Amino acid sequence: MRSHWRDGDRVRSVDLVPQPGGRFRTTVDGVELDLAIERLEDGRMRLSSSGEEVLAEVTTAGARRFVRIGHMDFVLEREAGGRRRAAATGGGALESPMPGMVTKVWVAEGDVVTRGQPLLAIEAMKMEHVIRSPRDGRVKRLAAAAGEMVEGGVTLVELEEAS
Amino acid sequence: MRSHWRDGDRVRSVDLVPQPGGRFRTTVDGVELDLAIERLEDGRMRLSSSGEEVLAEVTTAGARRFVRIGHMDFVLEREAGGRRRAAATGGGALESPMPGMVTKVWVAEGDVVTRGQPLLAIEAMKMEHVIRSPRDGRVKRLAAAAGEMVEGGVTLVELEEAS
Amino acid sequence: MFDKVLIANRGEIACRIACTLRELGVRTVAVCSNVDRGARHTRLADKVCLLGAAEPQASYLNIEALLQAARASGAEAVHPGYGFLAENAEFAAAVEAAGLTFIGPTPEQIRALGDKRTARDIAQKAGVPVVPGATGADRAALRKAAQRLGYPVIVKAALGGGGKGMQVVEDASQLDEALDSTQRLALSGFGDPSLYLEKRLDRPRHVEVQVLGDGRGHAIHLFERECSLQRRHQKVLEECPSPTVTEGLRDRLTDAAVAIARELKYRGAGTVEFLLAGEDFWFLEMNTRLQVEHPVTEIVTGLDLVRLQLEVAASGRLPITQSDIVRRGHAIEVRIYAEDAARGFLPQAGTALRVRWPQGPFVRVDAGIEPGDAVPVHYDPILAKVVAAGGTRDQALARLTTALDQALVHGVMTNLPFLRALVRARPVAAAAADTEWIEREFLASFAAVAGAPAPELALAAAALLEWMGDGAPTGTVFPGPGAARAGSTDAFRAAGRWRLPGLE
Amino acid sequence: MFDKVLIANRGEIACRIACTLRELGVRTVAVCSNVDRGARHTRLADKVCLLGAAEPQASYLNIEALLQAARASGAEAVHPGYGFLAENAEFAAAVEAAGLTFIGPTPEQIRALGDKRTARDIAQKAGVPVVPGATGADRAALRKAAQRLGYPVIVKAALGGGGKGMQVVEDASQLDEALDSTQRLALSGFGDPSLYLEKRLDRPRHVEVQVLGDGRGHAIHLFERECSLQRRHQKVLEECPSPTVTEGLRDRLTDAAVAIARELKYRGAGTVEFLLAGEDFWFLEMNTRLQVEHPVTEIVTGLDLVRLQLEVAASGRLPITQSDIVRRGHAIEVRIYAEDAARGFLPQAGTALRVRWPQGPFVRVDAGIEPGDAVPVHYDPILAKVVAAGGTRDQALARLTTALDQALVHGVMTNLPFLRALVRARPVAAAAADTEWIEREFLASFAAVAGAPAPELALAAAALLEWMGDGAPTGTVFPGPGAARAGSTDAFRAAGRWRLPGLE
Repeated sequence: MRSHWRDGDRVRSVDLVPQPGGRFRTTVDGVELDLAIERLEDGRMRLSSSGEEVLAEVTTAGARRFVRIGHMDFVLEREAGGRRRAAATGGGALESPMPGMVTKVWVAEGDVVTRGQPLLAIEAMKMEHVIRSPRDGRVKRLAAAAGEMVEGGVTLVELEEAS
Repeated sequence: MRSHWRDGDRVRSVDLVPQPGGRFRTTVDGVELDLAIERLEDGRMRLSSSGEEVLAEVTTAGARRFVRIGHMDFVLEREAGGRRRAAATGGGALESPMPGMVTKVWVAEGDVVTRGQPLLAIEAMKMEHVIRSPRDGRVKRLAAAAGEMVEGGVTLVELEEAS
Repeated sequence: MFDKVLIANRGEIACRIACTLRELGVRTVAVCSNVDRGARHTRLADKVCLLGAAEPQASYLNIEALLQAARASGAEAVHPGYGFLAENAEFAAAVEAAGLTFIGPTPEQIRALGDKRTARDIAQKAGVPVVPGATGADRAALRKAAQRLGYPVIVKAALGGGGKGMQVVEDASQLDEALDSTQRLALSGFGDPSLYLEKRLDRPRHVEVQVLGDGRGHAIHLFERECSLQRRHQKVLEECPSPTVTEGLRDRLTDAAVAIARELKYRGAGTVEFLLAGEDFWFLEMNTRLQVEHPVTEIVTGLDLVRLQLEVAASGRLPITQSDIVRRGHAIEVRIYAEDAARGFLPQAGTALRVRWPQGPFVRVDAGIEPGDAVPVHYDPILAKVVAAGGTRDQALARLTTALDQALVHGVMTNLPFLRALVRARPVAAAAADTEWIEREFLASFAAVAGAPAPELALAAAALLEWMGDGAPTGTVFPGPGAARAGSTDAFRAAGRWRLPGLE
Repeated sequence: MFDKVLIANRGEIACRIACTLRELGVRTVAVCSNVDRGARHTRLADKVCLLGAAEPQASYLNIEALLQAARASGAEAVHPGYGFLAENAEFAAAVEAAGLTFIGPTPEQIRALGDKRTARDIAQKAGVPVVPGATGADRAALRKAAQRLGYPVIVKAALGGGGKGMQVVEDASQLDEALDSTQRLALSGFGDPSLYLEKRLDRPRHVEVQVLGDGRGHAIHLFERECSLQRRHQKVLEECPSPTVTEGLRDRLTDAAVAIARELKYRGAGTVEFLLAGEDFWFLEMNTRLQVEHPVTEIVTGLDLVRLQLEVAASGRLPITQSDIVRRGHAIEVRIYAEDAARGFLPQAGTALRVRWPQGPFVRVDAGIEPGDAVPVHYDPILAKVVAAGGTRDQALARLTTALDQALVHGVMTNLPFLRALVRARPVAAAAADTEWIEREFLASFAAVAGAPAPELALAAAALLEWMGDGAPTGTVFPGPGAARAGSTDAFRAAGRWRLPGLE
């Protein structure tokens, strides 16, 4: 089984191949691990590999997996369509980073913008966040207006090449 | 749906009848409650009845249900066969109250015993527990020997009428 | 003492207040918005009143609904907590007009200290130096004042406080945009567009003094707290006592704070904030509420500040004298927020599916959530505070580090990775950080750690759980029992990389 | 300080010790039996060594396996915790013979104090009165001694302690059976069938003094603990300071304890136990280990006893002097056991599926388990300790009561219902209980509460969860949305009945 996981800015792949010897060959971005696994109560599992063992705790929250190993926590996100979403966000869409109210819109559709230029501001939990243009370009579509409440993760602005 | 629950020394019954108005008629040992229920995360539920609401938390551990309401905890046990088991323990079998080692057996099969007489002793977690006869009778069967490790809940002694 | 008190707040502070009320045998009335039904603060209460919809204006800022809840529940007094209406003079006045006791200062005191302009006048009257600054409605006058003070300056909402509604302006070209945006926040956040300009001191430290007054001119202090570790003027780590304040400076600071409280005939608990540079200090503002960071004072003095608030409110007298207040040891607090520190500290919401707070010797946790509780988007994202105590600062910091390693919140992202790195940073251990150090230096070090890829085992664990499915019975061994315990593999050694390094 | 220390224990005390080691930057080696793989104490360690099968003899009592783990892991010192091998002179000697440091007294001290006969001699030599008693291998001599002391007497295993291996004998007819069964336990539990007879005092109180010695004749004390609340000679609730000891008596008790420690040139932390009646006291025994109840002393003195143990073991010197040790306030501890208090306190085992420890101001929890952890049948059923502090005893007790209400353990039955009732009992509030009060009076009151039927809502909740099944998505409303909030029903009022009453 192959699955893809968003890890910060990366999308990483994991291949699981059950082995005849009663183990898993697990390949993470080309790094191969030979693992046995015992499922414990409550999302915990014991992973072992030639004499070492580690307790991992995985909590599923939607597409996210909160993983605890030792005293460290990692948050991964299941990528249903492989690297598709990575490509999309690498594209022209700017998403709202959190739910909140759009307090200011500094640009209009068709405007040419430069890298770092403020496009709009969102206020949530008493803080104002300015969304800036990640690169030079032109505003293809503006999907939010000042005063509007928006959810987290929705597209606010689409950019295109200014050419 | 009718279910039976062991509550301490009692076995109690609960009848659930979904109502057309979108509620449950719940009858507990003849006491009728009119309840609506909303299931929350992690075994929690909100029970409400004409304007009052309460948060209940139920944890399933085998046949046992640990129920929290407010700051109080209750432990109930699902009785699969209705009041069957109640009858059985009301009968002649004395069960081991916990896992441990039988350290002493004071009686033999066929012995006539009186109420309160020590029958055998179990040691577990550094404590010795003496199992005494709950009534006058005769030892019909002795299912454990000194030095034997026993699980909790297994029959150690069966009593019969001495007559 | 009161028979019944309403807590006009939510989250960890409502839970904290409920603890003391329960201990005192005072019946506790909680209030909640629609999304907070069944929240932890309601579970600790004897009675719960629903205020309205999730939006603060409809619920925790809804004075009419709060007064109605107080009347309906028969509460005699209202504790406002911090945030929401805690420093709203209109609310305090409305509570008193309804014949109830407001557990806090008088409406006049809240109003006077809530306005930076009158607050500065009071401090000066009490003989306490203030940070150079200027007020004015007129743009031209403000521009001239900024020039006179010299850039950088700070633009603040006159009625703001606690780091809310303020902006640093590096040079004259940014002033207008800063005045605009601060004015907008001042109006929306505090209901008054008035602004105030202040000289921005170079690498100042932030030290505050906890005071308690009886409302009749008697006031005492409970020593100081150091809160220099800030991000965007929001406190991140607080401690008592200050590691840099000398005994002589401590005396001058506490004298100044008590002088202000006496000058005002201050009632209840309050905090006088100062900026420090070397042995010099300037009055910054006075907060008329219980502070988020009050636990460090409680640990070091052994006193319960909420109880003291209640006793002053109920009796009009100070239940203790200055000589009863003795410091012992050191305490350090950090705030656990639902925010993604690796992505600009964006606030997070969701359900805290798995939560384990640290416990053990000399560790205190004030939490607003338990496993399964929701973290709504509508409110301040503080989830809990973790506080550690020790005979010395080093001991307290070591305990805090251990405690944060133990803490676990899954289901909603928190700033725990940030805090774990912070308490290991050398300037924190050396108590050498000023209020701008986190942004100036630490964030870059943290970004390097936060941006590192997760270890392979973490990805393997996530993928293996998916492979097994949620239905697999526990105790199941996939695919077979583990191997003998001997040797070691690179993958497991690799997990060792994920111990946090000591950051600069 | 040591670089690496092995903790030869499990459960809450192994976790407690690991906390201090982590704070000090000492690498921690945990050991575990097969059923404890992945247990909380192993998760807090830097390295884990598997000892053997679940049975204590194969694991935590297996000296050879422990020494091998110490050698293999490179540990320099061994902390024995309490229970298991903590007071086993042979283990201490084997650790030292292996070139490692035993964090505790010398094997000779353990041996001398572990035998009630030599321990009494030491106390008398130090000028401390002892409880009237007698020793002897011969049945006839013991029978005669019992007659001389006067019934009731207590039969104890000479090498027992801490309430283990002892039995009260009310009259001569019970003596033989008691001698038999105690002898059997003495042999199986302590490896020596020697017995010891002691006069049973009438309603005594149990007070103990914490001492610390450098092994060269210097010794200090950390005040006393009161542990009069006992069930079957097992401590149930402990506090510091004793609520009944006057200042004069405190001086005499601590002097006596320090005299014994000096007499012995005692090394490390130890506890001298006394029985009290009025202003009189008698030496009972000296425990050569860290006590279960050490947290109350830590809270009141602000000192970390495990750290002090480590410092004495590493340096051979006391890191503090008597004048450094100052009491502040009051602390009370209760022990959370996996036992069914309503059914004769039968030990329970299983998985603690849902666990929430109390937190908040002035509350400390030392826990051995987290949610999802197993509670095996093979060991002492202690799960955790909950400790509350306050400026006064009343405040500490009120906080403890609130904390116990918050605590939740589901999946394995605990004594929480018993403890919640206990801390509400009037003789506990009045500090009027002796060591026999729980069995003489309280258990009957508790049985009445414990035997009451569960409220209808509890049964309804269990049945409704069954009806919904585990698969129902959260947020689902069955069968429809709740009704308007107005009025009240008998069923919900009935739940009010389940608040715990104040018991006699």
